[in-house]
Amino acid sequence: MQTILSVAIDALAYGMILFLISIGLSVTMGLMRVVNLAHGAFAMIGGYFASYAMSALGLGYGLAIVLAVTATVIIALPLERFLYRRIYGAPELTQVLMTIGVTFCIIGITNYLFGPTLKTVPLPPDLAGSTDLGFRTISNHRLFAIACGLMVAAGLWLLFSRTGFGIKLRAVVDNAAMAASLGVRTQWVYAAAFAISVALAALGGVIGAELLPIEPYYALRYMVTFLVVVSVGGAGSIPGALLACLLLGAIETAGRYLAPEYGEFFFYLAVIAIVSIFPRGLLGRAN
Amino acid sequence: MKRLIASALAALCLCSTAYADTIKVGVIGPFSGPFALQGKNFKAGIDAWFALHGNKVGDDEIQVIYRDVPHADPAQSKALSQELVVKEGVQYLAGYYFTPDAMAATSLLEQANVPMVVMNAASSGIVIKSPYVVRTSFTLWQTASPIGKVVFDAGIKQAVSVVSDYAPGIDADSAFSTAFTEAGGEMLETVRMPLDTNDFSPIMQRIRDSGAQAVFAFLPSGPTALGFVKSFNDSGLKADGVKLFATGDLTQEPDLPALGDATLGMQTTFHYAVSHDSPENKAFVEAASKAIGDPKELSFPAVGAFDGMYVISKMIEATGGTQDAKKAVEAVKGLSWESPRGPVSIAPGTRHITQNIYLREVAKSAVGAYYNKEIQTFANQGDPGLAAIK
Amino acid sequence: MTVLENEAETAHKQGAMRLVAAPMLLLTLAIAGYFLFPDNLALLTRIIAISLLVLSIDLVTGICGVATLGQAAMFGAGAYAAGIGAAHFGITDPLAMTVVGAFGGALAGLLSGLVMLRAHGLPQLVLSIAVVHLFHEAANKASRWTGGSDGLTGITPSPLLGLFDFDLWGRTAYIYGVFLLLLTFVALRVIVSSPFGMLCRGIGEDATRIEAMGGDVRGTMLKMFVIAGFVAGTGGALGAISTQVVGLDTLSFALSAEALVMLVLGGAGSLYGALTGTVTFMWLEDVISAANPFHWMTIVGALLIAAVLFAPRGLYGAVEELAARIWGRR
Amino acid sequence: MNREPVFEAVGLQKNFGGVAVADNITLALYAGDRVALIGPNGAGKTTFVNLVTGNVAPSAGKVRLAGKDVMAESPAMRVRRGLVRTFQLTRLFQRMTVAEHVALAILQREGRTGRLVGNFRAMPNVLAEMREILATLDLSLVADRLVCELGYGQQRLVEIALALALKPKVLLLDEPTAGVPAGETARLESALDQLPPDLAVLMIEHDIDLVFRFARRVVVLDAGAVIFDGQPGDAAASAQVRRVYLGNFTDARHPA
Repeated sequence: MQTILSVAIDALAYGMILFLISIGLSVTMGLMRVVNLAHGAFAMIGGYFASYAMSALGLGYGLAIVLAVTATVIIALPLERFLYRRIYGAPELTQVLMTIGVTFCIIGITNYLFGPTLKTVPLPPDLAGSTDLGFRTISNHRLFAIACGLMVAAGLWLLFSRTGFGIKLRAVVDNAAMAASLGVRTQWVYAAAFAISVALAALGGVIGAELLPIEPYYALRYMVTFLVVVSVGGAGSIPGALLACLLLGAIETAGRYLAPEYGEFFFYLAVIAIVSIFPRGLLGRAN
Repeated sequence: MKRLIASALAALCLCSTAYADTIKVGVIGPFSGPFALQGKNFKAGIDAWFALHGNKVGDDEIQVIYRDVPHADPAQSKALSQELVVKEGVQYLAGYYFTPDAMAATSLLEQANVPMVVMNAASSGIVIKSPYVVRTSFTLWQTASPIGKVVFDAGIKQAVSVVSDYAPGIDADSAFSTAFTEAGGEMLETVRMPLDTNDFSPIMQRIRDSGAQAVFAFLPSGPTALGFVKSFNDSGLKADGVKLFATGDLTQEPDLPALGDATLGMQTTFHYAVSHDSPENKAFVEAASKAIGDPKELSFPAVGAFDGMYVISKMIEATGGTQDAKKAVEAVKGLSWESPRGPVSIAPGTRHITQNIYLREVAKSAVGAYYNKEIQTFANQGDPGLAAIK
Repeated sequence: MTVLENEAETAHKQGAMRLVAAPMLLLTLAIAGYFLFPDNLALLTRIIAISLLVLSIDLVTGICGVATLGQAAMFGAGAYAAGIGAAHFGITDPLAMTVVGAFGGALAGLLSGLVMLRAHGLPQLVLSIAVVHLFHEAANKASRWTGGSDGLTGITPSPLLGLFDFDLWGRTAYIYGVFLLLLTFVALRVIVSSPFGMLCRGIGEDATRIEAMGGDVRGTMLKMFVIAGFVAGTGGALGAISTQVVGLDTLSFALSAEALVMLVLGGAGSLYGALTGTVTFMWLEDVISAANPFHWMTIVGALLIAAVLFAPRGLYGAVEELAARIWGRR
Repeated sequence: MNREPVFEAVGLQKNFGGVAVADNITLALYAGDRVALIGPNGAGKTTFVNLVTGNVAPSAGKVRLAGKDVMAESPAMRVRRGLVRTFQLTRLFQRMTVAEHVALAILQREGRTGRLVGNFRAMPNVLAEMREILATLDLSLVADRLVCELGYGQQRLVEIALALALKPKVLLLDEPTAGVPAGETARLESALDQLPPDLAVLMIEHDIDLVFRFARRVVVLDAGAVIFDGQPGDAAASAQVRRVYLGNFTDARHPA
């Protein structure tokens, strides 16, 4: 019983970290309809900034997160203006080609600037410790990640379903010309949505760095994981992504615990089963 | 256009090998992609050798040509090796980080009359694929076997092994399990986990369930190793007194700053530590650090490459610069020398390097840098792996 | 992408002539490649093997409109089928190995199709990823048969037709590869302009419309998956014959993704686009990575971005457009 | 009327949420029928077509073709039984020529689309039939053009050509004149007049004039339910229909 509970807590923490890192991709793929394979690259840039801010500038963890998110968005905006804007509404495969190109470039440049070694984002003492849950201990960082995940989920849900911005974004994606004629500044809405997704990527990259260490190949290494999680959840659905992360996190954790040598089979067979039952993703909307 | 001229020049050079002075060495390694760090170390080791010994053997000048195979890709490796041989006219093939890449190129050697010096790829079987293969790195059987006895001697009777589920991991597991049970210990469990495991907490739970006093682990160096060690600490296993042993892959020097205090006191066995105390190593580390740029990036593939260059230089010496693979390989059989890692020799039968394996402990220096501190030496270890294949 | 229609029309107007002309052009290029790059035949052979993979993706993605990031499952299945046949069962005749590989690929194509046709869009893409990972993991697990991550060795193809040995310079492998590519290309052109090919193109554009015409979408696509598997498997077998080692990379997501990138670069939907993309990408990668093995990724990335900006319909699409502008057609 | 109906919808029901978009619809068509299905926007006309073709599963009810219950059959199977539809917004293959469209439909009907070799241009019987259909619809001159190069009116004709090539027994035309420029409706209408006489046609249409010229029977749908089924003349007289149509019928000229 204790073991089950213990594994369940591990699953929850892992799922929430997955959610934190990949939710930004759900925004780009689901709401903006851009298959942004460079999502991991932005998460990685965030991680590098945080690592740099803490080790070279001596900033605290909180400040480093803020700086990392801001700096990543600042880097991403020109990319949005000059590259991504060209592929809004383009066929998915064209988007794949472009964003793979962006990813290659970012990997190459990062490797050149920071070298191929692992970078960490050191945790402040409060987060580095662990909490005794009675039957086991759990690192404070994981609790922090769970809390952050919940906050991000709630915040996004409010933003997209309860504010004017969310309505505008939906309107623009559904029919840009119509939205423009209604006075919505479509380019601005797209840029803002892109900035949000990049900011989320950077945040996830920093907080998830304990689990997914920062190195140049980060951008491609975890791409599949992000893609799978978002699609299984149903692109664009915040609750769907959350559900998918928790479910897949649970399946992966349970699989690794019960039969680690068949862990990969577990995970991908589960993905096939889920998608077969929910061909649009768990909470995906019909087209 | 440049390329055309270059290949024309190369062709010219080829024609003039008779009274020639340039001997080309083709090096294949992961110079980009997820293993770029290891490729960089190949280059650093080779550059260090040139810095210390010059690029000439007698009258002959050595020229190294690099080709990139970012991840294990035997088809690509073979195509590039072939290109190096027939187009660039290399007399020696070297490098090879991954076993399948080396395996794929072995089929070329005999017809091409080219020896291969493996600078990393660590599965035992490569050397039997062709009589022209010489290896200056290590095998997992070689590095993982000694620790079995270490663990038993530390008073531990029951252990589990946790390895990545691919050939090197399975080699490491077999080597450790064999050594540990031979010493009298009992293997409680063998956990094989997928290579791309991100979250190791369920694995830690399994270790806890097994009730073992010690864990032997093998993961490829890099992000997963970091995640594993962090998870080991976070799970409280370390606090509960469970000991973690591993091969040196887990604590390769470039990863140590990221691992931080998490690995302090952790014991590993390996063929090379950057901190090895000898004049040869001091000179090597100095030169290789300069070559790689950031000294913190220096790691074990560099020494494999450095010694590989030594072997190649001896081959050139023996053949006087003419292309004669058989003679070259014969010349280095039984060759022994003082490597930066300690005394080494090429076993005549297997053409694999015989070397000391060191038990090391992760320690923190006076200036706060982490390093692998050598605490015990297992002298003149061959490769027990070949026996295991047969 | 109008090339397919053009082909069909002209095939009608000029009979079999055009059907022969294209392979003749390919053959000319192949012969030119042989003499211009006699020292790069291994690379050229590898390009041919990957071309077959990219052509196979074109059938599924370009023609039927199903994006896939898992096609290497079929390529690798072909490679392993041929390799295992040679290493464990003594089937070392290259022709027999190719047949074994092609059928191995076809079987993998059938399995992929059965799984992938259960969803659409992004979830379908994810199914393709799941399939290739399952194949990869299965091959890793079955190391007794596949050599696991060390790769499958011990593949020694006997001389082609009992006459031509597979030599160091890779001449035999190259010529055999050219032969396979030509054969496949002609076969695919026939298939693409056949009634079945038309139906597939229709499905690629609007599957619901095909259904409203009484077409069996699922069955047709499944058939196309099998054909695609056959083609990819042939490529895999060629790889196994020429490399004599089969590694897990042949079953990897990375290879699938790279091949898809090549297809889109060249222009999905056209067989010429597939070939153009493969040759361009692999040749560039070879040149750039030889020039700078350490930082070539940046340059390749920049070129991909440039391709999207300046040739959004793929390189072949851009050439077509240019040609149309020059000759003022359409 | 003792003939067997070629098509029957019996008690078709479909609820989205709490709203019935199809409410117990029962409708039979006989060979040679020319029926217009009319009703205000949102009355459930296209939904009815989708329910009948099997693209949307009904909550209750049955569809029979020539007396055979086809509820278990896929949309494609129903097409093969002779139930063919066109689309309100043309759904054609932008990268195919007109000839290819028609040929594909003919080959599909003949069950020859599984063939991996050969080309329709080398199949004389396919070519002959294709030429005939194209000539009927005045499309011969554009046979080798891609449909994306055609005007919308001609694209609608291609839709009909596709349907004809399938040799249907029951044809469901979903607003064939929607979006067609005024100058081109005449050609379309003559195409409708030339439909095979024994074919049962159900046409959804907003153009009341066209309805009265074409239909010998009118079915009026409102809020998912059939509120009228009978002679066009009687429809104009029905108070209920008039209420739904806000007087449009009074303006309509009587064809009779």
